[in-house]
Amino acid sequence: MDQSVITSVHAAGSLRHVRADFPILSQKVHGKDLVFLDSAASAQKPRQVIDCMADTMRTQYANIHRGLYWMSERTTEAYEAVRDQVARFLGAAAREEVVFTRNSTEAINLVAHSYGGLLRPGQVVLVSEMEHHANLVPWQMLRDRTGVELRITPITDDGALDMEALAANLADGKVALVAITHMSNVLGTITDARAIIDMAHAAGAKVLLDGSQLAVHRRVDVQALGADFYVVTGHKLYGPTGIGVLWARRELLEAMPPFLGGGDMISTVSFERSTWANVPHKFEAGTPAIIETIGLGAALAYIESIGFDAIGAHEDALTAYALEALGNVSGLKVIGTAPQRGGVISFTMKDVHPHDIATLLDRNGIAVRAGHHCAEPLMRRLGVTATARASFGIYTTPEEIDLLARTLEQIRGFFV
Amino acid sequence: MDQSVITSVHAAGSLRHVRADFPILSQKVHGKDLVFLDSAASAQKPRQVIDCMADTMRTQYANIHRGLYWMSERTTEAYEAVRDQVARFLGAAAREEVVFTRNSTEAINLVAHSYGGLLRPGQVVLVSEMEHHANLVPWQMLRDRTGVELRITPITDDGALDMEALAANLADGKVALVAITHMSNVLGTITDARAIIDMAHAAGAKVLLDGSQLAVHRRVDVQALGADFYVVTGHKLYGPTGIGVLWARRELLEAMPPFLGGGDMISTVSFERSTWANVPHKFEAGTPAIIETIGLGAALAYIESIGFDAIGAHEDALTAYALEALGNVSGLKVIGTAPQRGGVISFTMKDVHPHDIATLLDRNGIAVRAGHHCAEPLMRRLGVTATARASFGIYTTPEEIDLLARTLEQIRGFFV
Amino acid sequence: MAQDDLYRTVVLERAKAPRHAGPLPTATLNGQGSNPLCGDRVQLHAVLDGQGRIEAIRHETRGCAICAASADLMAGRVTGQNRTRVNRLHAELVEAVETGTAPEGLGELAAFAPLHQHRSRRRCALLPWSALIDMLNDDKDR
Amino acid sequence: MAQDDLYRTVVLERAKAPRHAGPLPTATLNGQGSNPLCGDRVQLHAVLDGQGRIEAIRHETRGCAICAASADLMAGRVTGQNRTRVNRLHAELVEAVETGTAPEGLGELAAFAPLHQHRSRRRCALLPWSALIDMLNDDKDR
Ligand SMILES: Cc1ncc(COP(=O)(O)O)c(C=O)c1O
Ligand SMILES: Cc1ncc(COP(=O)(O)O)c(C=O)c1O
Repeated sequence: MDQSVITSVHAAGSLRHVRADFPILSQKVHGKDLVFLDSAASAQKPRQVIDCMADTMRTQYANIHRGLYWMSERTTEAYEAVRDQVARFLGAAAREEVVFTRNSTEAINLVAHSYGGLLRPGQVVLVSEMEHHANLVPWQMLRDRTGVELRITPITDDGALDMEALAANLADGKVALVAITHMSNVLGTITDARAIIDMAHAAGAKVLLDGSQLAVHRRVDVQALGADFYVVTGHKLYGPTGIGVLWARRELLEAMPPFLGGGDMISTVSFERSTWANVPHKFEAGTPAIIETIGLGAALAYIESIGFDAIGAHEDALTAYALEALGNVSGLKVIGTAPQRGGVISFTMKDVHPHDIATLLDRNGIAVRAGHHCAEPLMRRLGVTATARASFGIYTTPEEIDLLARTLEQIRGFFV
Repeated sequence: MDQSVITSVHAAGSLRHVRADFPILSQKVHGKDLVFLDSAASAQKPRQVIDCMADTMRTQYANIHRGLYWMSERTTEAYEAVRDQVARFLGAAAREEVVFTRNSTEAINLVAHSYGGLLRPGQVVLVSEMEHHANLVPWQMLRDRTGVELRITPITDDGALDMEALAANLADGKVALVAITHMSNVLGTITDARAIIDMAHAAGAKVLLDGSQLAVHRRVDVQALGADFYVVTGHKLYGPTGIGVLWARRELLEAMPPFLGGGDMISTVSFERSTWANVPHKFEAGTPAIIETIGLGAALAYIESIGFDAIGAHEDALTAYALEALGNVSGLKVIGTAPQRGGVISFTMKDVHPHDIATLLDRNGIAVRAGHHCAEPLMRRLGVTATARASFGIYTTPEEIDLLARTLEQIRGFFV
Repeated sequence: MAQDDLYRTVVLERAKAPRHAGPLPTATLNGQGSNPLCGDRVQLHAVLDGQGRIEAIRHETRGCAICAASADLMAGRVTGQNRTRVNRLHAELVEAVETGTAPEGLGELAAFAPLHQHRSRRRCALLPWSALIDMLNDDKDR
Repeated sequence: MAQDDLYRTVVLERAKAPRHAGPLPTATLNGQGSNPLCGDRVQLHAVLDGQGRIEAIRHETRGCAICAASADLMAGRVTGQNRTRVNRLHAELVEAVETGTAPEGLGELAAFAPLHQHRSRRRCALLPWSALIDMLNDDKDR
């Protein structure tokens, strides 16, 4: 291993201490030390998050918003404080712009339903060829329900968004919404959100960014980007499952009809007619994921305690190192070579099916994903049925990458 | 305190041991021991649930369903095992009939959207006067979107469902769906689900039961009841927030279009057209609340370990005791006196506003709810703007009820 | 349970037997405020003198004891005061309910300071005041 | 990493150099199975003799090594066998991948027993078998 990698990685947030925060990393799998390289699917949880959730349930829990008693008020405060935290995390203009959802998928469905319902047949929703199903299927369902057009912007062969094609797609002025990933969960590509937004706005379109992957790796500033909608998902952010976030400009949220109906999202209810609560509550029907929201707060605090400078430096170093190491494995081909990229690396190997790669790695304790990564149309574009994918978190070490590369070389040896 | 109550309550699941399982019960509030009488809003969590969730995050976590590696497979198994557990808990015919949602509210919205979308203008959805907003607002939104009719069945003065009015409402054969609570969160009334279902089926209508409250207190058997849809919510079942269940007959689920689009709910995806996964996965888009589902499994196991015989006996004894104790408080009026009822008691007090009751109780450590309990139309029917409500869990003791009654008497003393 | 320090004698007395409740036939200013959450509603009726001071004010309050007492104590306290003074008293009351410590000179209104432990009830005490301020602002804007 | 006990020599050999792969021009039975999740697809071509025994069978498999080796080992193993015997072998293979212990007489198919630790891959080994059983059942139903 290259000494400079060790140095930069270790400088970045003292890796050893970070790893000590994640109890699961000391587990064994098939008798081997767990090497967890599937953080892009879902990240592991630090003890700060685990303890926060357990402590909440042990000492400070009650249903929120309607209770007049101490436990309920304190729990409400803890829950609503996370809204402030998320607003700061994403650079939102106001806490009211933060809506809690189950995950990114629900956040996008919320927009497809409530904002999408305001669109007229003939208007266009524009996605890209590299979207996760979560940012494709809801728009297909909207198309099939309402007659809006769904348009696809291609990617270039190296896996970047084709900006010329984007411009062409925007040219007729019919695009109402551009819904595009901020970082691909397959290719690792980081899209040029600023440029996309500027072009879309110039063409009169709003922009939703799917930040499910990006927000884990880079600081997001929705105001600086000029975005209209932004979604993130807690479980990839080292937080609990069951909690995600939709951020949207306040005036958009205010113009949108509610999504789910029930308690807490209303102002008044009568059999004839109900009126809605103010944003963001209009979009949070029923008892929310209280404990998970509070746990998300602990996860964001944990991330902030390391800082995106350190996180970014660590991941850039790791990614560069991994691209080199994997590039040296015989028969291995990295899929996605856009210049702007994060710590998600897809690859195929000549003569070895990705599923065999995943199983053989697993037998050595190494967890990677293999399959279509919820991006079937992208697989078709790439001309593969599946890839293997290694993805990195704040706890990933260069030693783990060495082990991955070495084991892949051995696997390859089996098959030739 | 009446000795027979102590005996029956203590026999029921050895109350002292049960209480020891709930760490929060040893907290102090305003310097007083916490007396938590708001379980109907959300129940407290036993250490079995807390530990299960923490252990999952510490030792056995990864995203599910798509991972080919050990951690993912084990987590998938743990998640899917809870589906079996829920199927047994509700008496479902098959595990495929169990759909995981965030809460009851989302479960009802799912039905209103996907099943409701199959209804035609002129068809009727019938609810009752005592519904929680969660079982009213989604149907109002459906009405306003699609032109189905929303019909309301009144309650009698003692707070039971008016079965004659129900028959009259069903008479024209236009009712496609009866959506009714199995137990009122305000009145405590347990509705006669068997009779409702028989009448509805005879009139050609399907039945959705909102079991958010009932399933905490009585064994549910959806097949014995003959129900078509049943919803429950984890956080009231001593489980985590962020997890609920829709049970529905398989053929209904199969006929229903999906609700949210995204990963995991698809079979194949292309830009032109996508096809859906089999039930129940068709209704579970995106990364689910994995840890919460597993935690729900621990909660159900905990409930089963006590058993509904003991739970029912405990609550019946407590409720009878509380009705008597509260009935003796001067100026206090219990709202809801239907013969079939569970451990949820609403009341008002002459000359004392419910909010003042709640605050003064809280200052003595006693947590009760005051307000409209997400049932504004019911409040109007009852001619009040708000009530105070005490509700019991498996950890509630007769001593706590004595303290409640005594403190209420003192509060009353302040105001007269 | 001993005398409660939030529901002090003054609060209970004013809630039970308000001194400034009822209509005011000579009123030139009328305002109201409500909290749909708990159904509290305060109606205010007032007359200002030539200098913009509150010459007379009465309230009709339906709501909890905190709200009713607050309306009544307010009415007594603001009689003879102008907008500036009303705003100051309001600010001091807000400070009291948020910190639990009443600024000197708040007098009987200090009774509400314990609301600092009851966040969800603060609005009950402040509702009459925001209704009053709205009413005075509306008058000025005319 | 030493020779892996799941990816044994026999599995790797058959995946790399199948003995029973390719079309079968004389086939009277054709069947297929696929796993959309991973894109695995098995096509089968066979001829039965007068007693309903498989006289000849060939497969065309696109998929992972487990699936390809399983198809090839299956083709070798079921030649000369009837439906009953095929069903029995299938049941024994299922037992092996579920318990990790191969019933005696499973022979080379025992190579797949370690799949018991890899639940999500069991389908890869079983896909050729379910395609075969479907094909034989379809023939019988005709
Ligand atoms: C009868 C009833 N239905 C529905 C709900 C909604 O439950 P949730 O908020 O968990 O969706 C509740 C809980 O408040 C309830 O009591
Ligand atoms: C780019 C991208 N978008 C959306 C999602 C969906 O996230 P979730 O499953 O948490 O809703 C994912 C995660 O798989 C993703 O990687």
